[in-house]
Order: sequence, then C-alpha cells, then structure tokens
Amino acid sequence: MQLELSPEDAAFRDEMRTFFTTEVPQAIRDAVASRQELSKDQIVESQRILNKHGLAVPHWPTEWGGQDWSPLRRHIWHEEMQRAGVPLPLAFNASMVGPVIAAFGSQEQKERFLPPTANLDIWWSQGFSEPDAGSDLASLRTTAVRDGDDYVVNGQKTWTTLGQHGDWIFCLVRTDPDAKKQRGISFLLIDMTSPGLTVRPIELIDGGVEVNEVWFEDVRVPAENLVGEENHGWDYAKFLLGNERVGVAPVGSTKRVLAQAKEWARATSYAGGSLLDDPMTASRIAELENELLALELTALRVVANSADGKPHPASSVLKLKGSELQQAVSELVVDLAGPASLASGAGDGSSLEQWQHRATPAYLNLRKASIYGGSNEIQRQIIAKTILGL
Amino acid sequence: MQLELSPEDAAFRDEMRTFFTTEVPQAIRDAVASRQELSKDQIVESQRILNKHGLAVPHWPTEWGGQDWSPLRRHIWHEEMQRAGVPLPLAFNASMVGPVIAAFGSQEQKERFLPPTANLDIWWSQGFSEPDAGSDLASLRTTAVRDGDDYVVNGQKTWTTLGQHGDWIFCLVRTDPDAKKQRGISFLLIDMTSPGLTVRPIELIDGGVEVNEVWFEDVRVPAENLVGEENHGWDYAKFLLGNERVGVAPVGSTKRVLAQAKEWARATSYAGGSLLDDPMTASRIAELENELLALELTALRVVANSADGKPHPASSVLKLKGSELQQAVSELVVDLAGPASLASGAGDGSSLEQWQHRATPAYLNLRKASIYGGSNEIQRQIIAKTILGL
Amino acid sequence: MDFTYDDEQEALREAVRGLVGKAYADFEQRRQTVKRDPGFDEALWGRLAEMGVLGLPFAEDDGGMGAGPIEVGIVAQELGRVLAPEPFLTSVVLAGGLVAAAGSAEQRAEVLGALSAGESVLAFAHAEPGSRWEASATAVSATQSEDSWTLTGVKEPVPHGARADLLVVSAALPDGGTGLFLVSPEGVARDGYPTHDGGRAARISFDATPATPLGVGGDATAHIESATAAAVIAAANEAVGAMQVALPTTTEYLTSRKQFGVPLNTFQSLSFRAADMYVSLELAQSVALWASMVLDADPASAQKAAARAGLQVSRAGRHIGQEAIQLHGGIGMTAEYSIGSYTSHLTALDHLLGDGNHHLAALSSAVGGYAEADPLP
Amino acid sequence: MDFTYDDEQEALREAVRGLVGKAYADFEQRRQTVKRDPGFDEALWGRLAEMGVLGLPFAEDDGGMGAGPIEVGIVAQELGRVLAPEPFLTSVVLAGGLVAAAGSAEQRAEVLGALSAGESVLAFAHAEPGSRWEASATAVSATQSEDSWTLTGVKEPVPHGARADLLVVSAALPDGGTGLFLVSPEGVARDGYPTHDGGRAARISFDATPATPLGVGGDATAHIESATAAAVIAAANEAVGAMQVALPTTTEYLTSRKQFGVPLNTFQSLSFRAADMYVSLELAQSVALWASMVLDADPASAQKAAARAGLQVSRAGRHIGQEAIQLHGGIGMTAEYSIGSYTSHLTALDHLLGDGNHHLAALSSAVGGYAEADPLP
Repeated sequence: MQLELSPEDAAFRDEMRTFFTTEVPQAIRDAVASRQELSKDQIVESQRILNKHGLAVPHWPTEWGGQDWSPLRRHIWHEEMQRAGVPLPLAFNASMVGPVIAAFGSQEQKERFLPPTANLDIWWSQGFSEPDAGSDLASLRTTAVRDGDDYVVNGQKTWTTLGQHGDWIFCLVRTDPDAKKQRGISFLLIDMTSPGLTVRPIELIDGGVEVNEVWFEDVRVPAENLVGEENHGWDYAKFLLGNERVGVAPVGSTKRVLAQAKEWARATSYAGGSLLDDPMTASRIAELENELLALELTALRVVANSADGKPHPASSVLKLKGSELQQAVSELVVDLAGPASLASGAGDGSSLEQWQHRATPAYLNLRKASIYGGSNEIQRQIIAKTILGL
Repeated sequence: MQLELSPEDAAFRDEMRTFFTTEVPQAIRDAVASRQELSKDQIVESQRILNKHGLAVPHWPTEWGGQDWSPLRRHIWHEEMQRAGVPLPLAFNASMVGPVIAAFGSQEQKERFLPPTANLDIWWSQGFSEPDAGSDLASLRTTAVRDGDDYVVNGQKTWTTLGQHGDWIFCLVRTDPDAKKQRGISFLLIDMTSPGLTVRPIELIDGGVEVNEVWFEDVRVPAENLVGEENHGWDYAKFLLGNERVGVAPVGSTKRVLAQAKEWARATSYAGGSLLDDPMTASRIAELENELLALELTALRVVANSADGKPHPASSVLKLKGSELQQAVSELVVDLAGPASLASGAGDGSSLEQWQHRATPAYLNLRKASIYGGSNEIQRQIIAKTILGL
Repeated sequence: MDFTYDDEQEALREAVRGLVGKAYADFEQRRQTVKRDPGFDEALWGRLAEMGVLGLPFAEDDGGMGAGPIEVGIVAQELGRVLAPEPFLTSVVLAGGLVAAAGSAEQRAEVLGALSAGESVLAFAHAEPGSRWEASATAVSATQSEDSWTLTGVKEPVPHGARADLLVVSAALPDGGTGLFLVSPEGVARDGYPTHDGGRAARISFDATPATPLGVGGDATAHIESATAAAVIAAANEAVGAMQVALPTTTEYLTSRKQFGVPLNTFQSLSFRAADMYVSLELAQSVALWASMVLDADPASAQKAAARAGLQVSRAGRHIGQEAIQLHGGIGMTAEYSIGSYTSHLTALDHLLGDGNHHLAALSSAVGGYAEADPLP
Repeated sequence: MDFTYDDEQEALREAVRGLVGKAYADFEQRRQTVKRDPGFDEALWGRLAEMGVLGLPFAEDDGGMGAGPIEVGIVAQELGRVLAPEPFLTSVVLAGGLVAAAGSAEQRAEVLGALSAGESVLAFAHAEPGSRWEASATAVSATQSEDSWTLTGVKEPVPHGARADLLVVSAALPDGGTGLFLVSPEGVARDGYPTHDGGRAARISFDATPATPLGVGGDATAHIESATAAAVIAAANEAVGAMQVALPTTTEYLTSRKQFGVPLNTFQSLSFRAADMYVSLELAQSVALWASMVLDADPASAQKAAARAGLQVSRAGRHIGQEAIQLHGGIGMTAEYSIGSYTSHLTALDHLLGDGNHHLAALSSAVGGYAEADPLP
C-alpha cells in the first residue's frame, strides 16, 4: 500500500492538469462551471481538441486512438478533465458505440466509423430504451425485418439524450420475434437522416429538452450496418452497459461543484457573517466532502482491481453512490441559493447570480442521475445478486 | 378543527397528571426516569395502584373495570402516564389477553381471569412466536392434541418477554395439523406451573434477560382453557395484534427521555459552554422533537378517526415511526454520554452518572423496538397493502 | 383537540375543489396556463373572487369574509392538490395579510376590497439579492422628504411582481428598522420571468419611486414576521395538498406500470418506499393542520408553530418529491407528465419563505428553553 | 496510489488471521472469554507477543518490530473480524504509542520491551468524568515537590484499567498544559467492570499517587493528539474488520432463514438494504485504508485523515450494525448469536476516541480553508 503517485504518474497528472486548463477554451470551461447547458458546437470543439492530442478515447485500442494507459492513469485523466471543467468526451461515442464497434464490428465498420466517432464528426445517439422497456430493457419491441440487403425498422425509442444533435443512432432491435426476450435482439447502426426516422423532443421538468423520442416507420437500414452477429445484440449491449457503469461516477465534477458551493456559501451573508461560517452549513458540506472522498478512494481501489479490463462488480457502488452524491450536492446548492433559487427563469438583467438561477433547474435535472444509465434499483439488484449472492 | 381541549378534557388531563405524579411512588417513577430495569414487585405495585383507582384497564368493557372514555381521554391517560414515568399496565394483561378474554372468552373465563388480570394477580406471558415463526407467525408448529378433557401441548415458544415472571401464558397452538396455515390454530390459556413446561432465559445483547424460551413437553391443559372456538385462534390473534399496534407508539416515554436528554446535554461541558449550546446537538434535538410532535399529533388524529373501536390502518405509522424515534433518541443519548457511554457495566462506585451507564444498554435493548410486536417491515407491508393498495 | 372540519369548512373545501379541481382536472390545462403570461388563469381568479376565496382571511369591514387560518389552509390544500398557479398564497395570504395587519382602515378597505373582488393582484416585494429570508430590508431604502416618501433599490425575486397591480414593499427606514409601503407599479422597472414550477417572479427596481407608508408607518418588522408565519403555515398546507396527490399518483403508476413482466408494485423495495412516503405525508399533514389551529387559537405563538410546520413539510416534501420521480422512473422527468411538476412546486414552496434548515435553526436556538414540545397550548 | 498489500503484509495478515481467527472461530469461545476477567485470553496475548504483533509499531531499538500504520491496520482488521477482545488497540497502539512518542530512550526500552514481550499490559488513563474526547486533562492534576511528582483525581472510564500492569496517565500540570506520567498501579484504587461489548474499563482514583513524567515532561497535548489520531485510524480498521464479517453473517442468514415459505433474500426490500450496507462498507474501508496510508506517508497530516476515517466509519458502523440486527430479526438481539456483539463492539469503538459528530465538528471548522478534499498529498 502506498499513498503517493509514482513520479511518473505524478508527472502525468501535472501534464493532464496543464493541458486541460490551457488547451480547452476558457469560455467552454466557464460554461461548465456555471452549470449552463452546452451548445453542440462547444461539445464538438472540446472533443476535437482532446482528440487531436490523443485524449478523447484513451481507453480504445491503440490502433484506433487508444493510449494503453494503466487504469490509474485513465482515472487521473478522467478526474482532471472534470476538475478543469472540460466537457467529457461524448459518452455515446467514446464509452458506448466506439468500444462496441472496436470489439465486435467488422474491419470495414471500424475503418468507416471509429475515426469520425473519436473526433465527433459523427454525433451518435443511443436507441436502447422504449416506452415499455425501461429498466427491463430486454422487453424491447422495435423490430428489424430483413428485406433483401436491408433491414426494415419499425418502432419507437425514447429517452434518447441529445438525440436532436444526432447524426447516427445505435439501436437494439428485435430481429427474431419468436426468440425469448434477450435472444433475438440485434445491434444496428442507423443513419438518422434516413427516411421514416423522426426525432421528437421531450420537454423535461427543468424546462430543458435534452431527451427525445425517436420514431421508426419503415426505415431501411443496409444490412452491413449490423454489428457482430444477428440476434447477439444483447451481449454487445451488456458489454456496453458494463463500460457505462465504470465511467459514470461523476466524482470530479461533483467535487468541483462542491468546491464552488463553498465559495458561493462564503459570498452569502448570514447571521452577520458568511453562510460558510454557519455550523449547520459547514457540517453539511464537510459531510458531503467526506463521502465524496470516500467515493473517489473507492473508485481508485476499484480501478486497481479491474486490470483485466472487465468492470469490477463494485462499479455499481460508484454509480449508486455517485448519483446520490451528485444529487445531494445539487440539493445543497438550491438551499444555499435560498429565496434566489426561485429565480430560475431570470434573464441577463437579473440582479441575482448565475449560479442562483441555475440551482433549481440543475437539481431537478439531476433527479435523472439515479434513473438513467441503469437505475439505482438496478444497481442495488446487481450488488445484491452478483456481489452478495442474494 | 380546534386546538384546545374542552374544559372537561382539560380537567381530566389535570386530574390524570396529579394522580400519576402523587399516587405512584416516587421510587418507581425515578427508576423509570433513570432507565433502569424494573423489578417484578415494582411493576405489580404500580399496576395495583392504578387498578384500585380504575386506571389500569380503562379500555376494557365497563363491567370488567373499563371506563368508557372517549378515544381522546384514553390517549391523554396513556400519555400522562408515560410523561410521569409511571410504568404502563403490563401489556400482556391489559392490552392483549384481557381484551381477548373480554371479547371472546366464556362467562366463566371472564369471571375467573379478568379481575386478577386487571390487578396483575396473574402475570401473563405471551406464547406466540416460535423459532421458525417470527414475522411469519402463522407457520407456528406448537401442537395441542385433544385427549379426553385436556389438550396435550408440545412445542416451543420464544421471545417470551418477562416470561420469567409469568404465572400463566396465552398461546397460539396448532389444533388441526391438516388445515392451511392460519386455520387450525387455537388460542389456549396455560398455567405456567404445569408439569412439562420449562422457561429458559435468553440473554440479550444488552446483558439483560427479559426474553425467554418456553418449552412444552406433554403439557396437559384443561379444555376449558380454550378461548372461543377451536381452530379460530387466528382471528383472536389478529384482534389482539391490532390492539397492540395502537398502544405501541411510545410517544410519551420518548418525549420524557428527550426532555431528560436536554438536561443531560446542558449538564455536559463542551467547547467552553454546555453541549446543549452546540448548534449540531441543539439541531439534532430540535429535529427529533419536531418529529415526535408530528407523531403525537398523528396519534391524536388517528384517535379521532378510530371511534368505531377498530384500529385505524394508520396505526402502523405510529408503530413504525414510534419505534424509529425511540431508537433515534436512544442513539442521541449514547452520543451525549460520549466516552462515558463505555461505562455500561459500572457499579455504584462509579464517578460517572447513572444515565451514562444506562445509555448504551438502553440503545442496544431498543434495537428490538423495530422487530418485536410486528416488525417495521410488517408495518410497511400493512401500509403498502392495506392503505396504499400496492 | 379536534382535527375534523365542521360542516361549513367541508362545504368550502368541496366548493374550492369543485372549482379548481375541475379547471385543472386535466394536467395539460395547467401546463398550458402556466406557459402563457401571467402564468395563471385570470378568469378562474375572478371566479375565486366571486366565491369569496380572495377575501377569505380579511375582516368583513375590509371587504373580506372574516374567516380564519383553518379556512385559508383548506383553500391552500385544494390549490396544492392540482398545483393551481393562482397567486392565493403570495397575493392574498402574504401581501394581503400585511395590509390587513398594518394598513389604515382606509387602506384596508381600498386595497383589500379590490383584492377580494379580484380586481387587483397584490405582490409583496421583500426578498433582495443577498437576503436570506430575513424579516428586514437593506437593499431597498426609504427616504422621506417632507410628507412624501420615495424608495430606491432592487427587489428580486418578487413573486408575481410583474403582473401585480399594487406592490407592498419593505424598505430600510432612515432611522433604522424596516418599513412597509404601498407602491403603484406604474413607471417602476419590472423584469418578469417564469419560475421553474410555472410560477412567476420579477426583478423590480425602484429609483426614487414615490411610496405611501402602510398604516402609521415606522418599523414593521413584527408585522412582516407575523404575516410570514401565517404564509408559512398556508404554504405548508398547500404543500400537503400537493403531496396528497403526488403519493396516489405514484402508487397508481406502480400498480399499472409493468417491468420484467409484472406490475411494479410487486417489487417490495418499491412498495415499501411508498409506505415510507405515506408515513412522511401523514406526519407532515398533522403538523400543518395543527399549525393552522395554533394560528387560529393563539396567533402570538404562531411563529414557532410555523417553524415546526415549515420544517416537517420541508423534509416530507423533499422525501416525497424525490421518491415520486424515482419510483416513476424516466417518465417522472418529463414535463408532459404531472409528477415532476409536483416535485418542482414543492421545491419552490420550500424555498419561498424559508427552507427546512432555516426553520430548524430557529427551533434549535430555542430548544433549551422548555422541557417538552407540547401540542396543547 | 496503491491499495494492495505487499507480500510481507499479506503474510502478516494470514498469520494473524490464522492465530486469532482460529482462537475465536467459534463465537461461543469469544463469549466465554469475555465473561471471565480479565476479559481476554492471556495465553493468546502471549502468542501475539511471540508473533511480534505487540511490538509491531515500535522501533527495533525499543524492542519492537519497526513496522508502520499499514501493518497496525492489518492487525486491527483481523482482530475486528472476530471481535478479538485482546487490548491491542488501547494497550499497544494508544498507550504504547504515547510511550514511543514521548518516552525517554530508557523508558521506551523498558516499557515497550515488556509490552512487546507480552509481559506487561499498558493502559492510557485519560478520559475523565465530564470530559468529551479532549486532548487535555483537568480532573486529575499533577503536583511537583522537589524532584518527585504525584497525581490526584479520578480517571474513568479507563479501558482495561484494572488489569493493566502500568498506567500512562494524563494530568493537568501546575503551570498549565497537560502532562503524561507513568504510574505503577500498585496501591492505586481501581474499580474494574465489564463494558457492554465484553471489554473492560475501570475507574481509577489517584490520591497523591507517585508518578514519573514521561520523557522530558512538560506539555504533551500534541503527543496525545497524535497518538489519538493513530489510534482512531487503527480503530477504524478494527471496525472495518468487524463490518467485513457482519455483512456476510447477515447475508448468509438472509439466504438460509425462511419466512412465509421462502428464504428471506427473496424479499427485495431486504436484499436491497444489504446492498446499501455493502456500499457503506466499501466506502468506509476505502477511507480507513487511505488514512493508514496517510499516517504512513505523512504523520503530520494524519489528524485530519483520522477525522475523515472516524467520521466515515462511524456512519457506516451505525448503518451496518443497526441494519444487521434488523435484518436478522429477533435472533439478532440475543447474546448467544454473534451479530449483536458486532453491533455492540462497533458502538464501543465509535465512542472510545470520538464519535462521528465529534470528527465532523473538527472537519467542519476547517472546511473553508481549502477548495477540494484531495486524496493525494
């Protein structure tokens, strides 16, 4: 056991810290820091800068831009990025479809898709959930019927995050209606400009429109866009979801918000002093900070035990506790904003601070954190069954 | 809606308060206040004083000593008793077997048992739970086989609270082994001096021996001791458990301990002042106090809605939250005691306070509050099914 | 102590439920209403006036109905049940309450008469950038010049401040203390905007704006504290109404929604959490009703009762609001479906007049002064 | 940052587990041991000495093994796993740690040599009636007369104070500050008693009792703080060991115990709560191990790390301890069955050197002084 990073890893950390705080435009990082919704252009610009320096998809195979880093370095890269307020590489590209194509796609698919996926020239959307297949993903009903060289796709996907920006969508579709649930599902890549494909935004409770419904009416998809084998899509989806869970504990960004929260508390008058001097506020912050530290340390421990590339089963702990803490910090910020937390719709003329405007929408938006990406109930189920044998 | 008690009810409350604080010996009430285990003699003495003045079993039918009070007056009686540190009338007698005999027993049984039950001349024990029938009470296996004028009882009961003091035990026994679970169970009264009946104490984690195993080996019980009809015992048990739930929220006693806790905190030095001045301690107390008030008010609301004699379904709320708060207050007291909470086994020569000695044993002992008398999981199940229709 | 409504109170409840419950029976109707300015239904506001609801707590001499906090609580609960966006709480209970308490007979008759008749929407401009539920004002100051007063400074957020026909404004007095003033919004710079829960708020900037002292003038801090306490209790009732609907909305979803081939309510981990929500609701409801009774019986002790209700309802509202979305899953996040709006409005009510920890701080500082928290006076 | 044990550390763990795990493999063995005075197994204590465990953290020159906090943490975890009642924490880590830090070379060699050899049990007499985990002493005062010192006053509770062969006693110095003294317990009034978790404590009364200053004498508050921090970290590791066993004990019960005709683990409300216990355990374990590493790498910053570990482990210990009993049901309340003793011991460890809120208060007061809590130095 050893606390310190090796000199090499410490140098790596410094290098990352310097890169993220100097190469990614301040305006983008300020937008992250003030908890604004980012524009598509900002997300694309940031990822291209990362990709240019080999920092967008380090966990991919080296021939497709990966870095062959140790798990610790990947962790450092991930944390420093969040710490600096750099938008993470688009998860649909970098953590989801990219690794699936790299692992299960044909050589032709790899060549065609991986470079533009890494560079965010293609913006991928995810087509997994359906109105009647949420946590119970395997009960999905969107069909793909083979017709000559094409599949003809019909059905509806939902909760497609940022689908309004999507160029392509990777979908789970049912190719064998007679097979039992998990079997008979295939993994298909679909051009979102295809005729018959419609994207309809869903307004969320924070007023934002980051998720969408995607409708498929006789959408023709070339059979060459099938990833891997027909009816084996469930295996690829499980692989993808396992990857998703590992990177999903937003420790770095939650730490950043909590550090900001201290400054916001310090700048708020309370009882003749500052709100940060209030023992109740200070202890609430200190307790959250301690739990976040515990989570970060657990992530580091889990990292150490996942050298074989498979997600450590305890990664469900990261997702579960990570989302809880993310939500708890967002709730803290609403309370720090106090009466100003009602000014969520205020414009530029407001006399209140930007962080006060954003406090409640961010809190409401983050209610999703324990639902999406495998709900916390699913994570508890994984822990109970896989780890505890219950 | 009206806040104040009617003048009559207010006078009733004053009368109760005066009675409990003047007629019940101070030594007994001090023992309750210092959270000591009471002796059998103390419990008996207190109940006989109550019974002499018609205050031991006010909820029984008037011909057997009941008072025909409104639900509100019963509540006042119950709260004032706890507030004054008067031991509650023994639940096994007053709330359990007494009402069952009064409702379902023969005239002969009523005459024989009710007066000594009210006066605690008979100390009743409860023989419901078995090693393999805890929350799933209906799976009990103790048998009673009819043999002439007797039943012959064999089996084992457990968690028999204060069974070491017991004169008689009321038992659920299986009289029809072929009937489905809940059917085939009878309600039997058994003299604990019967040959073949053995009581074995179980040491608990606080070092006390308040619960027991009771073994039955060919214990002969006169058939006249059957309550109601054979194989209908489950109905009587449900009646009894419903009654149990109502009186089980120990609001008054928890309030008393919390009020004491304030004084203990005030007497404890901390950071140059008193521990009660510590904002964290004060807010923890204030929050518990608020929840207790909410519980007391809910009990009063429930009382108002249970005029037909049946327990309001929300009485599960009282049991559930009541035990949680009882436990939370006991945890608070351990923390107030601080390092002195380790001195749980100290004797008279100790320089620490009696409340510090008792803090941890009381906390450990009260872990039972959410298990016994229908575990909190059972209460949640009742709320989910009966109230919410889930 | 008696928690049951009498016949008249039951009738009021039925009437209000009939009106607003019908108007917003369809959640889409509420959604469309809050999308358009002024964020509520002016016609419904008028019908509430006809029903006497807008003058409920005011003396009959002032044009009101002479009812009390129990009746106000009943209305607040019913509005809360359907998330009715009409500004009963901020305009009638809070701003109107201040005028009733501090206004001269003439001001009361004029202002409360128009308010009760549905002819004038009132707003209380009190919160300031940097303030945190204090009863005092500092960012807006009052200046006297001979017999006339002017105000200068910024108030934000002012609930329904852009729509209001008349403003009640708190301001720092030249000799210390906080005064209350009536201000006509004509010529005042008002920036209105929607709040996350479909409400409306505004930034209002005063620049030597003429103002009329409410009543005899002078320090009105005590009035602000009392009126705020009454509003906290009404807000608690409104939140209880919202929770009363959020819970069955959730349990109905659990019984109808299938996952893994069975209805969600067969998952005990979910049904038990619904049971815990019920516990929170029952407890919060008890304290909110009790606080209304305390305010009715003994207004002088209402501030502590308001803090107790505010604390309990804050905790319950977060618990129920957060769990309601979680138990719904993804659909709970959507604006089209009702449940998320319940959570959003509970969050707004929680922060309008003081959140749970604000109330807890007040209670904590007094905790050493008595032995037990007794529900009876 | 590396959380894995090296080969030597693994070997230590195996050796200690082999010894104490075997001795207390049967819970009844532990139960019988703690029933009799001195509350632990003197023979096992001797074997721990032979294994080098009792001299683990001390310099080789002082008769110890020259190992560090990682090794101490390993031993503490293993003792915690079986609730071994041997006073490694209070005698070796705490009392021994003070002697190692503050003692003269001669004192170190003599006292730590005997301790390491299993020939002498040490106790730190520090807690006083009325004290609350302060580093200072007030109830026992030290008086100097020429070259000799005497102590007067009462210490309680003193862990293993009745059995101890030598006492390290804190006392208020005549000129202020808190000194540390070695006191032979002969002739000192000691009232020993069992603690709820099977441990032992005592009231010790000094009455002009001769005492020898530890080392150069003078104010030793900083030593007390450092040694306490090291002991808090060891206690956290001991608690983690206990939780590591309490959880599987509970899950095994859930899979074997049937109610309503099915094993308890089929009730999702129970299995999910076990999952939450696992989360608490993992997080607490991470912080306890990290704090050991901080103490190893940078003893100067160990006080904050100790507070962090103390806080996290306190929360986890209560959560896991309370839920373990609840998920067991009635049998969890019985002394014959192991789980309740785990809860009891976790409660004792929690209150020995400072509970969660005590640590939180220390962390809160410093929270404004840095931006982020960084795990790396």
